[in-house]
Amino acid sequence: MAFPGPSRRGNQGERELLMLDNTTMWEAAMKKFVNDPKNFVPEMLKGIALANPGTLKYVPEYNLIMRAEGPRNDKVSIVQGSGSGHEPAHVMVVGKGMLDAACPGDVFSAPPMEYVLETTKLLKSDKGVLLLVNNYTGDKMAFEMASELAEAEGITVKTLFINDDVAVQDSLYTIGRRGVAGNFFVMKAVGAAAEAGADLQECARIGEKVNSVTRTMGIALSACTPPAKGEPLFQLGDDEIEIGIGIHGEPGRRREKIRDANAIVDTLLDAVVPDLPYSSGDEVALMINGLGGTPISELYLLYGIAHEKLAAKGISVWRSYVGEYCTSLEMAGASLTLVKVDDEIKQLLTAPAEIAIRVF
Amino acid sequence: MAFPGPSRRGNQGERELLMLDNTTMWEAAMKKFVNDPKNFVPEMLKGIALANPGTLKYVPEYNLIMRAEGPRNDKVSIVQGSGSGHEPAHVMVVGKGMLDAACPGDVFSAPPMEYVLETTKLLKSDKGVLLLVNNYTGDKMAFEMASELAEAEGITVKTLFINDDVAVQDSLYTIGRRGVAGNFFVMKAVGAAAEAGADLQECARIGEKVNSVTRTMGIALSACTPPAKGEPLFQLGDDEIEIGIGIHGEPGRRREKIRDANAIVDTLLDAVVPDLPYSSGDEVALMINGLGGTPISELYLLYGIAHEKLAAKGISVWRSYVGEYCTSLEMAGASLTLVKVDDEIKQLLTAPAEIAIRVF
Amino acid sequence: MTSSFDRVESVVRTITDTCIANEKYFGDLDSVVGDGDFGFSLARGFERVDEGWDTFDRTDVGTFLSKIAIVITSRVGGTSGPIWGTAFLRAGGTVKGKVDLTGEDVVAMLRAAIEGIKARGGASLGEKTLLDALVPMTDTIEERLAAGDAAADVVKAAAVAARTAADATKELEAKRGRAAYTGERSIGSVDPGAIAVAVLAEKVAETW
Amino acid sequence: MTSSFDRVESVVRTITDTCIANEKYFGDLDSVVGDGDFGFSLARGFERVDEGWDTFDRTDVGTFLSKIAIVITSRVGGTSGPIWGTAFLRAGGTVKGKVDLTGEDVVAMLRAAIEGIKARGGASLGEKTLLDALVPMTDTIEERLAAGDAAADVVKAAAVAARTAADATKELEAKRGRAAYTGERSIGSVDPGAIAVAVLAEKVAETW
Ligand SMILES: Nc1ncnc2c1ncn2[C@@H]1O[C@H](COP(=O)(O)OP(=O)(O)O)[C@@H](O)[C@H]1O
Ligand SMILES: Nc1ncnc2c1ncn2[C@@H]1O[C@H](COP(=O)(O)OP(=O)(O)O)[C@@H](O)[C@H]1O
Ligand SMILES: [Mg+2]
Ligand SMILES: [Mg+2]
Ligand SMILES: [Mg+2]
Ligand SMILES: [Mg+2]
Repeated sequence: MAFPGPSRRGNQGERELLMLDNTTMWEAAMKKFVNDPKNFVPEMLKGIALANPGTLKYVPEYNLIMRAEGPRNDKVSIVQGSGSGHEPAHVMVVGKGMLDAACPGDVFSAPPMEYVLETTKLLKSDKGVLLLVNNYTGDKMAFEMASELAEAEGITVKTLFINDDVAVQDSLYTIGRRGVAGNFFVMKAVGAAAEAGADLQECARIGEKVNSVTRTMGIALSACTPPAKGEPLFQLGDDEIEIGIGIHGEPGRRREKIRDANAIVDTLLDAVVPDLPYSSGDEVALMINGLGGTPISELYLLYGIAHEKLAAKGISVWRSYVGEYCTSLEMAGASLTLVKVDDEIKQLLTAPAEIAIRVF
Repeated sequence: MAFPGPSRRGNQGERELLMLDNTTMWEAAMKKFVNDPKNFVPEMLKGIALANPGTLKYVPEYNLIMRAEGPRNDKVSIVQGSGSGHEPAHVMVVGKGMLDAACPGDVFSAPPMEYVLETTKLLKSDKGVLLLVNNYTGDKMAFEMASELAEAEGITVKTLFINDDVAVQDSLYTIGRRGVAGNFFVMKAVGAAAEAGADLQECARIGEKVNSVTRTMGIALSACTPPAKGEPLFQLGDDEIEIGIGIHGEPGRRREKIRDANAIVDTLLDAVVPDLPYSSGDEVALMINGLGGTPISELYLLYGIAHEKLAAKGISVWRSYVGEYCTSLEMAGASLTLVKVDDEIKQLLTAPAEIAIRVF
Repeated sequence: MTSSFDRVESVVRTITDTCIANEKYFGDLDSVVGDGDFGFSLARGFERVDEGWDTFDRTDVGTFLSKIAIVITSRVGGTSGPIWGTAFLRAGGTVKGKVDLTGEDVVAMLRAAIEGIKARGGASLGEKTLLDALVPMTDTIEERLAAGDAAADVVKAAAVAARTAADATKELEAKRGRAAYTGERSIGSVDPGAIAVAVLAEKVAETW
Repeated sequence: MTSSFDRVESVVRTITDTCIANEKYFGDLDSVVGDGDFGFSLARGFERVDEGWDTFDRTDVGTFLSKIAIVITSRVGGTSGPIWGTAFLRAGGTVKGKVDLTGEDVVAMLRAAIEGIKARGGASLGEKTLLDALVPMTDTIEERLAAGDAAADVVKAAAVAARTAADATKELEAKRGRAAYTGERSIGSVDPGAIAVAVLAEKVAETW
């Protein structure tokens, strides 16, 4: 950071000390692929754009990844914002059939209001803009303020809050359940509907519907280290796991001793299944989402166990989703999501899409 | 493990002690989603099959994942074996357009000869069986013995060794370069050719060709813990990285201090680019492969840097491959692969395929 | 007590520098039951304030503060952007057109900021947010001004009140923001926002 | 020295139990410059031998050993499956039809095993493999038999020779197998395969 020319400024000494501290911290403690930690998000976003020339565009001013072709007036624009650190959510699921744009904030921080506002303006469409937001205080505020201002500028906007996490219960006080990995299903369904020409009202209906039948619960085996922090967000004992972890490393319901995979799947299903509830005869999509540091081999192991335990309850898995969908940097852990599906949802979830994350 | 009935048997006491040790070890030290560590691979394979009903089949006797429809006499069968722990390689890339089957060994162990032999028999086709093998002593032996025996049983077999790792140089003694993440390109190209009806000779030609223009180099930021071992394979200091790491945790070329992402990309490119060499005017596929514990955000950050550095050398990236292709359990780290492409390779790499790893 | 424009500038300057300098400390506080970004968010936002420092319209205190508010609201991520931005905006709104401020002006600014924060985030006193430092601090300022204390003493008393109240958030259960998810587990750690208010008040007192 | 079928069975039994019991130790040795699976591979294979123990055809020593060889070759993963399987197969091949073995038979078996390992893996002496324990051990057995020592003494001497040679692999640079990738960095650690041979020889001597 360069300090601009002559200006009235206070305790410079203290700030220089801090910068020094930051550098030392990086060198000593952080095992990450990163240059200046402050540029972690921009450099990642640049990489995404370079990896997808012709299909994705990066607008550095607003941390914005959008389809290269821009918004279309005959299609609702679907936008999701949130903190960074959850990749592939949401910047890597921009593309035909899913998002039109994603405007992330810094790691684990809701995007500043201006990013959301400018993104909404850049994605303006005659058919309207649908903003998908994970239900957190900061995100909610930024999106509400931005959509008010966007509407004042003549843009039709609807905002949809995703809140699939059963770890946090509604209460008089809190803002309510959090949005976590289940948001993938909302984005996929709404994206498919918008691509097929649905209007704003219809897109919102579909989003609400999918959100209403989606439930998630996660478990962390380790903490994670935000690049600009340089230290783990929390400490877990060698034999401890965090049940109901939030995707920003927020503590969950409780800490317990590590147990075998069967017991862990039981814990996850016991939280998720009775919540909707999912009942015998239901058809579901089953997602085992990796939190960033858990290998896909372990995720498939969990999948197999969950699939069979659901079958034993008479709940049949219609389709599997195993991999990383919504992560917490390099946190080891996993979440389990169920979506109760019907023909409409099935069709939307399997509709084609062309996004940054792909295998070949 | 149950000990079968009455039999002549030696120092039982010592063995029971060992089993006790294993349990304690698991509870104390291992942060993994696993039941009995000995069943890690079978339980994962079962999960893969449950996640892909109708398309994949699991044959527990031989650790085998194969297409549910079985071999076709009008199509060369493409089979890859190797140790487990590298997922999604290779069990998760079985499916139309890629492998017909994969027979993994235990974690980081070449499959026992019998697995390869029985797999080859089950995949028997009039057009022949092509065995893809990463070039390691154990794998080479198992595949050579098995293909000899399979041929004796009247099966037409060809074996192709993949050796893209530049970290290890050929020498008079060693078996030569190792096969690492670049094997994805060989599997994809050969799989596409076989699907299109190419004969065994032609499939082998394509595999050799892709292998001959593919080079990889990897870096580890952390070790990994095989489930049945329960302890990290090696120790890296808090500020140390291993340059040229093998995908089984074998030490690489040297240990160095952690550096920023720009410097790390330089190290990888300096090893890979001059090796083929890749020169100004070349078109390449660029893969940034995660080793299991590194989040995709960091991989895209590396991708962006590598893309630009290659462009500066006049080497243009034709297509990006960013994600996990060949891992070492939960190891943090990445490898960089270049493939020099021509029209034939491009067409094969982008041909459709339907495999277990997919996003939606 | 009257306060010149210079004084306002110097206070905002102190806030700016202190938020930048305490990036790590504020972040660490937020990782106990939050997500650790509080320090980073404030620091990146106030760096913007620092960068634009010489360019802000200084016609009057109200205009000046609203310019600062726009930078904060626009560029600070997380909950803090809307909360802190709203606070500066509402504070500025009460002193539109003024260049010199009375003690009553200062109290009005702080009360407006508090109301803005409540409106934006729905929090009340005792829910373990920055309000739990800001409100007792404002009460103290009002009392001391009424008692006719000198400005420097008022500022010192404000710092003591903010610190005492901020430290006392340790006993509270979080009902708002990310910490609220942890319910009872939030008891035992201080609220980062409240501590930030205390640190800022102390720095302002120090540099008065 | 002659050796009954019982003795052969007991030696194979000792090898089986020792490989199962040393899973962790052998694995740890292999993680120094290898990939850590050596112990796991052997243990899983010899568990199969254990499971099938009562079913192996015991018509003669050759047949018995070839049945063991098939289990090992078939079910042990990694380099060790083919290497150890070939060793048992070749050893059995030299004593087809025999039920009692002479000292010469034992030496011939070991020499055949060594040649089989060399043929299978292409390694020579001094390249830091199990050969570097197996060959000196066999040499010692041959010498002691020629000197007319009692069987129990021969076996003890064999164990000492294997141990000494295995420990000496520490000084060697690996030229074969996974450890060879590390070149000079392999110097300073013993070869897991060679140590396994020493451990087995010692257990055989202990239980003689
Ligand atoms: N609803 C709210 N109203 C007022 N202040 C709040 C509210 N929620 C959180 N805060 C304050 O914000 C601080 C956290 O800020 P920040 O880290 O930016 O939020 P987050 O990361 O949760 O979006 C808390 O310490 C608290 O003082
Ligand atoms: N080419 C070879 N010939 C003979 N023995 C070998 C050869 N390569 C390795 N070994 C032996 O095998 C041991 C390692 O076995 P194992 O762990 O099963 O191999 P890997 O994991 O490398 O496939 C080494 O310690 C060495 O004694
Ligand atoms: Mg935050
Ligand atoms: Mg191995
Ligand atoms: Mg926070
Ligand atoms: Mg090994």
